[in-house]
Amino acid sequence: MKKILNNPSDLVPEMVAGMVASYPQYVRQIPETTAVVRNDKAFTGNHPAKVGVVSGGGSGHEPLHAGFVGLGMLTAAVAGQVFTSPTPDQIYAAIKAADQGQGVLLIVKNYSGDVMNFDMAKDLASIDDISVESIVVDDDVAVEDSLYTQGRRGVAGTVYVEKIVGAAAEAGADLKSLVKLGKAVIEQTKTIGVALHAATVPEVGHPGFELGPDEMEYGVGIHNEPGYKREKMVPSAQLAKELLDKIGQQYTGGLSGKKFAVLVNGFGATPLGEQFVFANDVLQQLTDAKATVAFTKVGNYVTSLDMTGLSLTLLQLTDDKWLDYLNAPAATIGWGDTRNER
Amino acid sequence: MKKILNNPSDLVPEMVAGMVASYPQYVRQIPETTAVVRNDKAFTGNHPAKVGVVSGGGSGHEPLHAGFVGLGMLTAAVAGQVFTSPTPDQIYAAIKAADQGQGVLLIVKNYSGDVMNFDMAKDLASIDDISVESIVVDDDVAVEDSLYTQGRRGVAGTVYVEKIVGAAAEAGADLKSLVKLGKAVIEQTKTIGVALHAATVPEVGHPGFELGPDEMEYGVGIHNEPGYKREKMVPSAQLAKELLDKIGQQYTGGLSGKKFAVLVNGFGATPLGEQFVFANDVLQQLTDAKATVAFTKVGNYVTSLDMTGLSLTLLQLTDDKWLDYLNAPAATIGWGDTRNER
Amino acid sequence: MNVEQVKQWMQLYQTEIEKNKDYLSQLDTDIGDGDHGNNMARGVDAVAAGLAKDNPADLAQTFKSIAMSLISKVGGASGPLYGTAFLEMAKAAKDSESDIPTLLQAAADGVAKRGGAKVGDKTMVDVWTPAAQDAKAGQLNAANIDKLVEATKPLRALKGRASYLGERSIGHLDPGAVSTGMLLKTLLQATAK
Amino acid sequence: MNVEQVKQWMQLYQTEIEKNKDYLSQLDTDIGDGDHGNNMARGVDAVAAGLAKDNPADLAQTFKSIAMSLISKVGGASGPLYGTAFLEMAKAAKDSESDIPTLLQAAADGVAKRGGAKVGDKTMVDVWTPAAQDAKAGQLNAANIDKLVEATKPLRALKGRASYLGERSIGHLDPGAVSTGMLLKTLLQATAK
Ligand SMILES: Nc1ncnc2c1ncn2[C@@H]1O[C@H](COP(=O)(O)OP(=O)(O)O)[C@@H](O)[C@H]1O
Ligand SMILES: Nc1ncnc2c1ncn2[C@@H]1O[C@H](COP(=O)(O)OP(=O)(O)O)[C@@H](O)[C@H]1O
Ligand SMILES: [Mg+2]
Ligand SMILES: [Mg+2]
Ligand SMILES: [Mg+2]
Ligand SMILES: [Mg+2]
Repeated sequence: MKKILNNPSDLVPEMVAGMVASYPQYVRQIPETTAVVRNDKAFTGNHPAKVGVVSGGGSGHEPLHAGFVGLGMLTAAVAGQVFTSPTPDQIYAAIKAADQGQGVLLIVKNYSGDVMNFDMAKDLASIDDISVESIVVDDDVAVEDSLYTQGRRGVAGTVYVEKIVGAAAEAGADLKSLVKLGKAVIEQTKTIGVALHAATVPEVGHPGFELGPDEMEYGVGIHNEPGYKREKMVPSAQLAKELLDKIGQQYTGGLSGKKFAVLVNGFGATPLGEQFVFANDVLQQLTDAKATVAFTKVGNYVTSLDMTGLSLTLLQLTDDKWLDYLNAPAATIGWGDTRNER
Repeated sequence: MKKILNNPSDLVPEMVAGMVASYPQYVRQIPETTAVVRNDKAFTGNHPAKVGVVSGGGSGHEPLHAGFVGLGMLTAAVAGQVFTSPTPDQIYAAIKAADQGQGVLLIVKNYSGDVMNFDMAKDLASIDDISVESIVVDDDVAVEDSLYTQGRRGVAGTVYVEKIVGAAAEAGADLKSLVKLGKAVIEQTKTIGVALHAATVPEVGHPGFELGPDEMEYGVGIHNEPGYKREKMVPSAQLAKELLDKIGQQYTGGLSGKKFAVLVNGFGATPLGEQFVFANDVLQQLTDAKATVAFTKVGNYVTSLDMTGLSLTLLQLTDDKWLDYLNAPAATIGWGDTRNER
Repeated sequence: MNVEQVKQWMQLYQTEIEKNKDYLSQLDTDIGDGDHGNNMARGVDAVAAGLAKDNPADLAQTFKSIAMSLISKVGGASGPLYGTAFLEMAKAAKDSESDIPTLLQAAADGVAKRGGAKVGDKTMVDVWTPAAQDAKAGQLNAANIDKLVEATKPLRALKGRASYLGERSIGHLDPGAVSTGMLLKTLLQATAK
Repeated sequence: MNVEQVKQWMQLYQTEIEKNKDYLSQLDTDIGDGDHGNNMARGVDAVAAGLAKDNPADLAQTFKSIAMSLISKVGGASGPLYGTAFLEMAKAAKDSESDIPTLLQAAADGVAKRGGAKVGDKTMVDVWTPAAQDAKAGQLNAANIDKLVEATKPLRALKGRASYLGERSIGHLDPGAVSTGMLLKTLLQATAK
């Protein structure tokens, strides 16, 4: 394992320190935590009280979540250890920092650990009379869903949920309508990922699983969770077809005639050039399938350390407002912006 | 070699097609080329004529250059084959597309191929009475400089040159003053890179060089050019010290008391988390050295396919205007922005 | 159970976890994300530091100190689960309960409620719930605990990360069940005399 | 030289490059970026397609067709260099020059000017410039060409990508010198009869 680190166990605090030192125009650290909260002038100065939006989870998915804290997206974010849910005390600190008297919405990815830790934080906050609600992102359609299991994982689609809900909160939506909005968006968000090489957790020191020199894992999660099949590498166009077919089955009536936002998401070690080759195939095949694409992002948004591979997310835009929220201004490290001066 | 591609020889056209299909709000393809030109409404609609800014080079460095085409940065960009300078006819097409009657500035990275191909394109454009000037970026201080050799390579610092010159052009500066500005900025821009794993050119199929399981190459270029030494891995803080020392020697009087813009640039396969750990060490050591940091970017800006490693760039801000240009609005794929609706 | 016994229990558990850190992470690599050993090691270290710092006077405060250390240092799934177990024991101790079966029942109920898992879902609940019953029946011993842990092997996971593996989770021990087995066996050792 | 000979030259060169594509890329991997074989292969294919399409009538048009194909398809350093060589030969042919030494001199001067390299910098100039002199002296033959190519081996590169290697460029053939050697030897073959 070769990584640019000091002590692996200091990775998360040093990374968070690096983020706030590099981008103080967006984020500051909440003392004694590895959580960050907005630090832009629109937030630190006088401003109308809005619903706080807080997310978080294990580290290793950067820029998710701290990289999406800022005007128009998250109010605060909590970073756990690598691939390990953060603890309730830290989430609670983030809730307090984000609360402006209008309540706080938690965006939780569907993992037992995250769900339980965010639940415990909610309990702590209720003692302070902060109204806290949560929505659980479970966009990974590679996993069979069932009422009797853990359900689907939350993966790359989370960034679109954070963008849309964050923009709505910025526009002044109340807690109740944010919950409704978030659940509706999650319902329409479907992702599948593929890995060419597994991620290496620094404290473990070797890849989570081994793939042959020409093998690919379909349906992989963002923590080295194995997928639904392992096969020989195929050309990008064929891969696009496989993933679009799988995702298309999740929408009643398939893809045809529907309007989508598309996210091609690199897992950390996949060059942007390859992501664009894949995006080209995806967009072409969507056009061929008579689907409309109204919004596209291509890049590393929800990564898995040094995993090679990518995921494809489709979000059916059943409400035109969602597209406005996707296009709304945002000033964060990871979504991109240039207006805020340091 | 595992890559998400179709035919490796189609990589560049398919990648460019993917870029324009994903981000039509920023770029459109110049017909029969792999060059792109601005497609935002501010450019395609009525607007005062400004100097066009054109860059380009071999592919494999995405988001450089096409990812920096848009309001406030480049007017057009040309993509050559992987790691291979583009041809004069394509550069010439980009010059024509970028020209608004005020002349065109070429930003060229210092490689024989790029310099010669851009020179030939300049010759072609001169026949059309387009005034074309060029500046040559040579920020890689790992290479010994000399009048009698090729000189230093152009690497990650190119993105700051493109940002500053692009912002000045957007603000209405004329060709002559842009040349002057660009040369002054290049003079103050110093970069060194390190590799943990070399890049694999798709048509070659194996890494450009082999490093041992605990080795690191110092002073590597962005095309697998070897550096000045190969040594055992060291902790991030020690790496930061080595690179800052090397770069500091390039400024008369060292780093102390000077004001910098800093760029920590990932080479393509290095997780953002590690880049932030390294940025944390760099920023701390700069503070300790009594240097001021007024602007920071951390991320993949000038990559080298799937190379693992990163580079550190310092740009001494000898003129306060440069900081304004760095902070000025820009709407491109790679620098980041959210305002332009598709 | 008294404060001294709990402290000894935690010491024994710390030693056991440290010895088996890599083993637990390996189990979690097979059907999870490979961090269970690290998570638990971080937890038991925090528990030791917390007890030294808090120096709790009674059983309730002791359990609460342990719970807070686990909740605020472990994270992941096991943090809130083990944290809840000790928080529920703290509550029971506050109500002057100190006998092991009653405390274990409170802990087991807390774990089951927090995670929503049922016996047979291939989680630590598969050890906690029947072990509490064994304790009530006076049959909590190392052999029975081992049997409960072993029994997770042939199951298909329905909760936690291992559930994403579906059929492929069959044939592996559940890491949380293994660490729960260690917790209960060190409890027996600490309270044996 | 006449049009037929130039066409044959380009055919022979295409065969030679295709045979040595991997070899040239390997040489360029050692001291450059590993693409010289691919660049040249793209170039000779484009030349063949261009000549078939343009069907040039005279020597000047033939050289110009070749130059444009190389300039617009090769890229990198070798594209403008070889392109300039043929463009200069086209200019000379336009001035009714057709003898080989004169054409080669024009090409060599163009290459030297375009790249700014001098003999001894370990580039293709190390073959072009002395080969033009050999031609003038009636001594351009395969053995002499090979000698010029071989002579790049002990040099330290001062231009092109190999120059970044400093001392480490010593002991390797310059890839552009090798492909120039092939160009000149196929010229001899095409014009021998
Ligand atoms: N919903 C749940 N209910 C009970 N136990 C669970 C649940 N989810 C996970 N677990 C337990 O947690 C263990 C994994 O813990 P750990 O690896 O520390 O956390 P994570 O899964 O977040 O990485 C599993 O082996 C299982 O015993
Ligand atoms: N400035 C120069 N003058 C003359 N020849 C040069 C110069 N720079 C490079 N070359 C030649 O070009 C060859 C490399 O060509 P190629 O690999 O196709 O392009 P690139 O170096 O851009 O990858 C070198 O071996 C050398 O002979
Ligand atoms: Mg975990
Ligand atoms: Mg090249
Ligand atoms: Mg785990
Ligand atoms: Mg080359």
